[in-house]
Amino acid sequence: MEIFVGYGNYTIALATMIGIYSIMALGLNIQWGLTGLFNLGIAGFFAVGAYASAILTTSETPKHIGGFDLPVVLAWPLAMIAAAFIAWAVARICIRLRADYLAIATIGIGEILRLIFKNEQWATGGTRGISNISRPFEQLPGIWAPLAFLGVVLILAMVAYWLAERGRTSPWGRVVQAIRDNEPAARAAGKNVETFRIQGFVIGSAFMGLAGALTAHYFKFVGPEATDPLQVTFLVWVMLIVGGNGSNRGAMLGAAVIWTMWSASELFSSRLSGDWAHRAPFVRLFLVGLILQIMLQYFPDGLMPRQRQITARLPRKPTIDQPQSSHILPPF
Amino acid sequence: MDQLLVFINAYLVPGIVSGSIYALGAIGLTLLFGVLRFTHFAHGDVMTAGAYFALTAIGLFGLHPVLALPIAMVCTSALCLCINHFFYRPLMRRPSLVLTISSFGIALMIRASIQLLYGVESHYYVRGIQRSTDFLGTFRIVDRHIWIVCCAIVLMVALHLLLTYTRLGKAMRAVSDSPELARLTGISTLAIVKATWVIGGSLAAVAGVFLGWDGFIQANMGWDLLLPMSAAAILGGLGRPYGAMVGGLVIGLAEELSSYPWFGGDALLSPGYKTGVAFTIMVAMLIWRPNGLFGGRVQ
Amino acid sequence: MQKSYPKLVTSTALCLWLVVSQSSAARADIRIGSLSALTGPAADLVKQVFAAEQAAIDEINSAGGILGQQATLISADTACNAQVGVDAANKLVNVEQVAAIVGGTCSGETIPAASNVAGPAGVLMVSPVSTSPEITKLDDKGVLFRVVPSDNFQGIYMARMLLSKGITKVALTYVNNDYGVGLAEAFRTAYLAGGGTIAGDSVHEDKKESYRAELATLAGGGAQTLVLFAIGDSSGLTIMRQSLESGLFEKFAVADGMKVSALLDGIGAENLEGRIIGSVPTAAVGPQSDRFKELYGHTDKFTFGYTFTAQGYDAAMITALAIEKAGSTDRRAILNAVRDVANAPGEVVGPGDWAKAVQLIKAGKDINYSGAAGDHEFDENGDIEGVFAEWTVKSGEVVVSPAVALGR
Amino acid sequence: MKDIVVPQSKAAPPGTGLSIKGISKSFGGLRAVDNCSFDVKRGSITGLIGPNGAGKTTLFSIITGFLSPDCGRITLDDVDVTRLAPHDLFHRGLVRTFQIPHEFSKLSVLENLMVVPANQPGENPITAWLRPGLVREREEQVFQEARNTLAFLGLEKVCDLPAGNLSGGQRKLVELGRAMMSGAGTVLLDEPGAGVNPTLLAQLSQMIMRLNSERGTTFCIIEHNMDMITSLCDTVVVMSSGSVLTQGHMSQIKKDDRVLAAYLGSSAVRALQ
Repeated sequence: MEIFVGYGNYTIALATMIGIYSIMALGLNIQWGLTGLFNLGIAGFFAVGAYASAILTTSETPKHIGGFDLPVVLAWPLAMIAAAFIAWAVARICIRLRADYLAIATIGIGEILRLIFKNEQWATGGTRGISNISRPFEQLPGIWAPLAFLGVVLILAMVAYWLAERGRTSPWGRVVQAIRDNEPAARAAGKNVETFRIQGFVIGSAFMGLAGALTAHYFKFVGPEATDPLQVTFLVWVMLIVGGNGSNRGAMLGAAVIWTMWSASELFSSRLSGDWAHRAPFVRLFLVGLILQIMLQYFPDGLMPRQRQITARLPRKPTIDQPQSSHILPPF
Repeated sequence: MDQLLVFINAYLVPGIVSGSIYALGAIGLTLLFGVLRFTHFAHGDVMTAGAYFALTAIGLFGLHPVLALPIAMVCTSALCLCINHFFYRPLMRRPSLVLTISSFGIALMIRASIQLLYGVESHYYVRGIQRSTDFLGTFRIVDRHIWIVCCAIVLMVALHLLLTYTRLGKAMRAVSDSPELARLTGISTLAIVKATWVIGGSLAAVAGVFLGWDGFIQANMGWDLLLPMSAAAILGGLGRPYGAMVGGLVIGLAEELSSYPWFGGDALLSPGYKTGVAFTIMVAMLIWRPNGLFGGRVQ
Repeated sequence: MQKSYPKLVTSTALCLWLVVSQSSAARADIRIGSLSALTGPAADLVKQVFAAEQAAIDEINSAGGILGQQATLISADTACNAQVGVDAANKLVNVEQVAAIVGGTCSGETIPAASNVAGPAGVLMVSPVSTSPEITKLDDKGVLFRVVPSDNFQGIYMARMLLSKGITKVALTYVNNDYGVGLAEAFRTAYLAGGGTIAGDSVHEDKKESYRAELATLAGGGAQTLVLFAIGDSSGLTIMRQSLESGLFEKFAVADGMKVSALLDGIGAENLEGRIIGSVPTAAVGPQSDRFKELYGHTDKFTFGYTFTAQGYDAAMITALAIEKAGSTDRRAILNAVRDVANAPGEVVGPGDWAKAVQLIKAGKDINYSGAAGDHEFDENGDIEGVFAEWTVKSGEVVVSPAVALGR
Repeated sequence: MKDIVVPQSKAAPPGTGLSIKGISKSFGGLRAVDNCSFDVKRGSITGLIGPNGAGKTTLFSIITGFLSPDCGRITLDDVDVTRLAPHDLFHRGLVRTFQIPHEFSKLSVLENLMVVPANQPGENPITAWLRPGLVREREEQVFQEARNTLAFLGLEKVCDLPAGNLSGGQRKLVELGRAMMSGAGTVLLDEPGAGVNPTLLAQLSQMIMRLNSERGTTFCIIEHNMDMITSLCDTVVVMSSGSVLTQGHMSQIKKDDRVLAAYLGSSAVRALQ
């Protein structure tokens, strides 16, 4: 019996992380899949959200800024706003860069943010991070506590999906995808390319900030290791590429598949004996790299192909056959 | 000790040494960008691979690190050619960003392989310490630093000769300037791509060996250097090997000199932020002079 | 998303089924988890600690096992990172159903794993490495113990040791992680309070190739001794080598993180002769650590004398003893048994005494485990008091002086 | 193709049109555009011709804000618009098309056109999320406009295909369709006829003419098809090696020996003979 409670607990934990990573993958899909922005600084925005929410909800302590004691319902939106604000500042100066320059610049900014979190002890607790963060519903008995938090995460993931999907099918989504496909033509069509790119970058980063805040409260701890580019940036990229770049469903599917593989593969590798037990984690890292290569070479669309931009809820059978329409001059 | 001497011995010389290492790495990065039009995120890990190849050679034959250089260069070039053949070439017709993403994964694969084969401990080429030699009673320089700087200069001069006087080098510069034009004039792009990998890989291997010689060899060493190297390449203007040489030196010096007590007794910048210097220069360059310090040409 | 659920559920179910089918054969074993950062920035250090834990479990198995059954140590990689650490702890506690956990390693993974997973599940965690002072006051529902003293204690000890030797002016540099920062804070406060002067105080980043600039700035303060809080085969080695090479500092005062064989190999023992003094948490009673050296001094299982290996051994031993004492794998009972087996009073048992300890427990006698790295008397927070010794290098060997208990 | 009925209401809007004065642009040592000046009068159809490499497309890019001129001044209805961004110029009623079709390759043909119209409330993400009613209302208008334009261009059958899958000629039409969707008063067409079949080309010319006469849309057209230029344009500007060689009515241009010399036996010579 106990083993089933255990498996239940593990499944809940797995699903919670999948929910959190889906939010990040959705954010990256808005940035890369729709708007075509090459963000390799995901970890930075993730950490901004995590630290912002941690600082806002903890009580007074001499170890870092704090004492705001805000409830999470306020702190999470504020964490999103903090990540969005940093993203806005970054985007204002970097958004004109060519894609691979933007990639290098965002890595650099992610690293600078990490250094700030690590060194500004008065604000962030420095290398020790912030602990004793509260988690919603943690006082519930037994399995209900993680289950209730999972519910919160899944609801937020669904809301994020709904927002991302509505954004994608809206005229806004149409414009950013147009910019991704052909920037000069979008300019010629009167679109302010910079504005739309900044919007895409900021919205995506706000999602990442939310994921950071959720993670901080889930772990009840945030430290500078949270900005590890391998665990956050790289894994999220693999999730999006595997799931299907440009597709919100694909992003969520990728998060589910990759995190499950990442987590569950250890259940086998830890059974290896002797020296191989030490080495198994590296085989795992190697395989993640290899999966990325295989996906890029053989399945460029990912598991779930790019969803066609569908202009939402319009009559698919056009009214073109009605006689008067052909008498209308196209709007020149 | 006289303040000027402290400045030279403890700030300037280490700055030049790490600058030479950055420059060697950045040249490969910038050549690859010029010819293949993508940022090779695995270049730092190629460096690490070079350092481990040399470690194996030194372990097997008991060579001096400088003598192990050719072995490391050959092995690393072979590794680069293999990676190019199996992973990058199939993606060559896709947008260059796909290659960049791919190289991110390659970086992870190289690092994981090294950790798998060699373990995670730090390794050393040479045990013990080398006391520094006094020159003219003032400069105190360790022998290996002289070796490193001299080898770097020799290699850069050799690269200069190659780029200026050989057909291959001229072709590389032509492709770097305008791939379409080069293709029209009948330059074989495939051969040039291979040559670029060999040159970039070899220089990265040398940089890796020097880095390991001056400090220690460890699986993450190259990855940690990727950003300063990219900063150097961007500073010099991507696609310009000479720019990368200068850029490397500037980044190396800037990192060391940032903690010099320019005003009063405290370091200008907390050494906790030392690694941030390169990124800051890089981001600033990307914003104000994306074509590099010497870039007059608009792309 | 709708479409992804069936696939997700199928893949998860498949994995779980495979695990169940695999693990049912091993059900009879006593399962102990090890939370170790086998990848990530501290991988080199943790590899040795994990090997020492494994050595202890092997020793127990060859001496009859726990409760008469063979014990298995199941490792889970934490990568020194909260996300991976919590995931790993979840797997150990829920899927592997371990009786207790040895670990974690980095404080950044230990804290979330204890407060998020082990605490709610009531699973004992004995950490051999996490030195962060944050852990003392952590809301962990009493599950987290550690066999290393909080950095606070060692910093104070170091300060007193230096002052007692008449060294009143030092330069201080420490690695920028919770280990270095924690030690430096405690040391700084105690040293200044004791009348010392710190001429030059700077943090450094781990794993850089050159520290000459930082060293020159530090040497500018005019101090002769460099207090160096770092890990011995990483930035600690580089700093020591570069300051010896450029003649900036000739004397070093270091903490336990530097007492590693890599330092002696890398710099050469002859170069360290008389130049280094250090502190190390150690056993109050000499015979235990002698016995440990006798058992593992020339082992190929792990590098003897590597940082935190003795602690890793002790953590595994204490965990095993607690299970033996509890008489079952009931987690609550194991948790309650920890202080019984590790704290005084009771008959002292140490490394290599597994069979004896089991006999004593069976006979209903109280035991007091005193290990390779200290006698481990846990206080109400699960911390141990600092018992430290001074070490130095003499004629090519590390020499450790008799230990001193640090009163609060 | 059905007959198109043009609303009778609109006369040529007031204003002096587009005026280019002394525009120059160099790339490195190459002077691509050298001190060009000419006017595109409001309500006119002006042709811009010249051999390949004469700097016509570069000049278009400068006028529409894609490139910044080294010196010179551009006014639209007496307002200085030099160095304004493309989207600003769009909102002042100045649009261009591209010589090589620039389609949004992964969007459908219909969506390619629906991107263009200005004042779409759904382009603000907040409105898109929170005011679906408002967005939908405008979407239906835009949808109808796009449908009608596609019907005119004969592209209904491919309207749901990704634009990247179209043939070269079809992409050219999509390009034109986007310009039509903009509702701009001044349109710069960069080789609208290249790759379009002759039947459609004739209708295209007719369409341009009717839009010009009945709605007063001003055109400036780069084109190598001299029949099209002759039949459409009131004024023709000839460029060669970056500068304006001559300008005037086609009948005058045809007599100018310098023009013939500039083309040196290219298609223009055949057209003139």
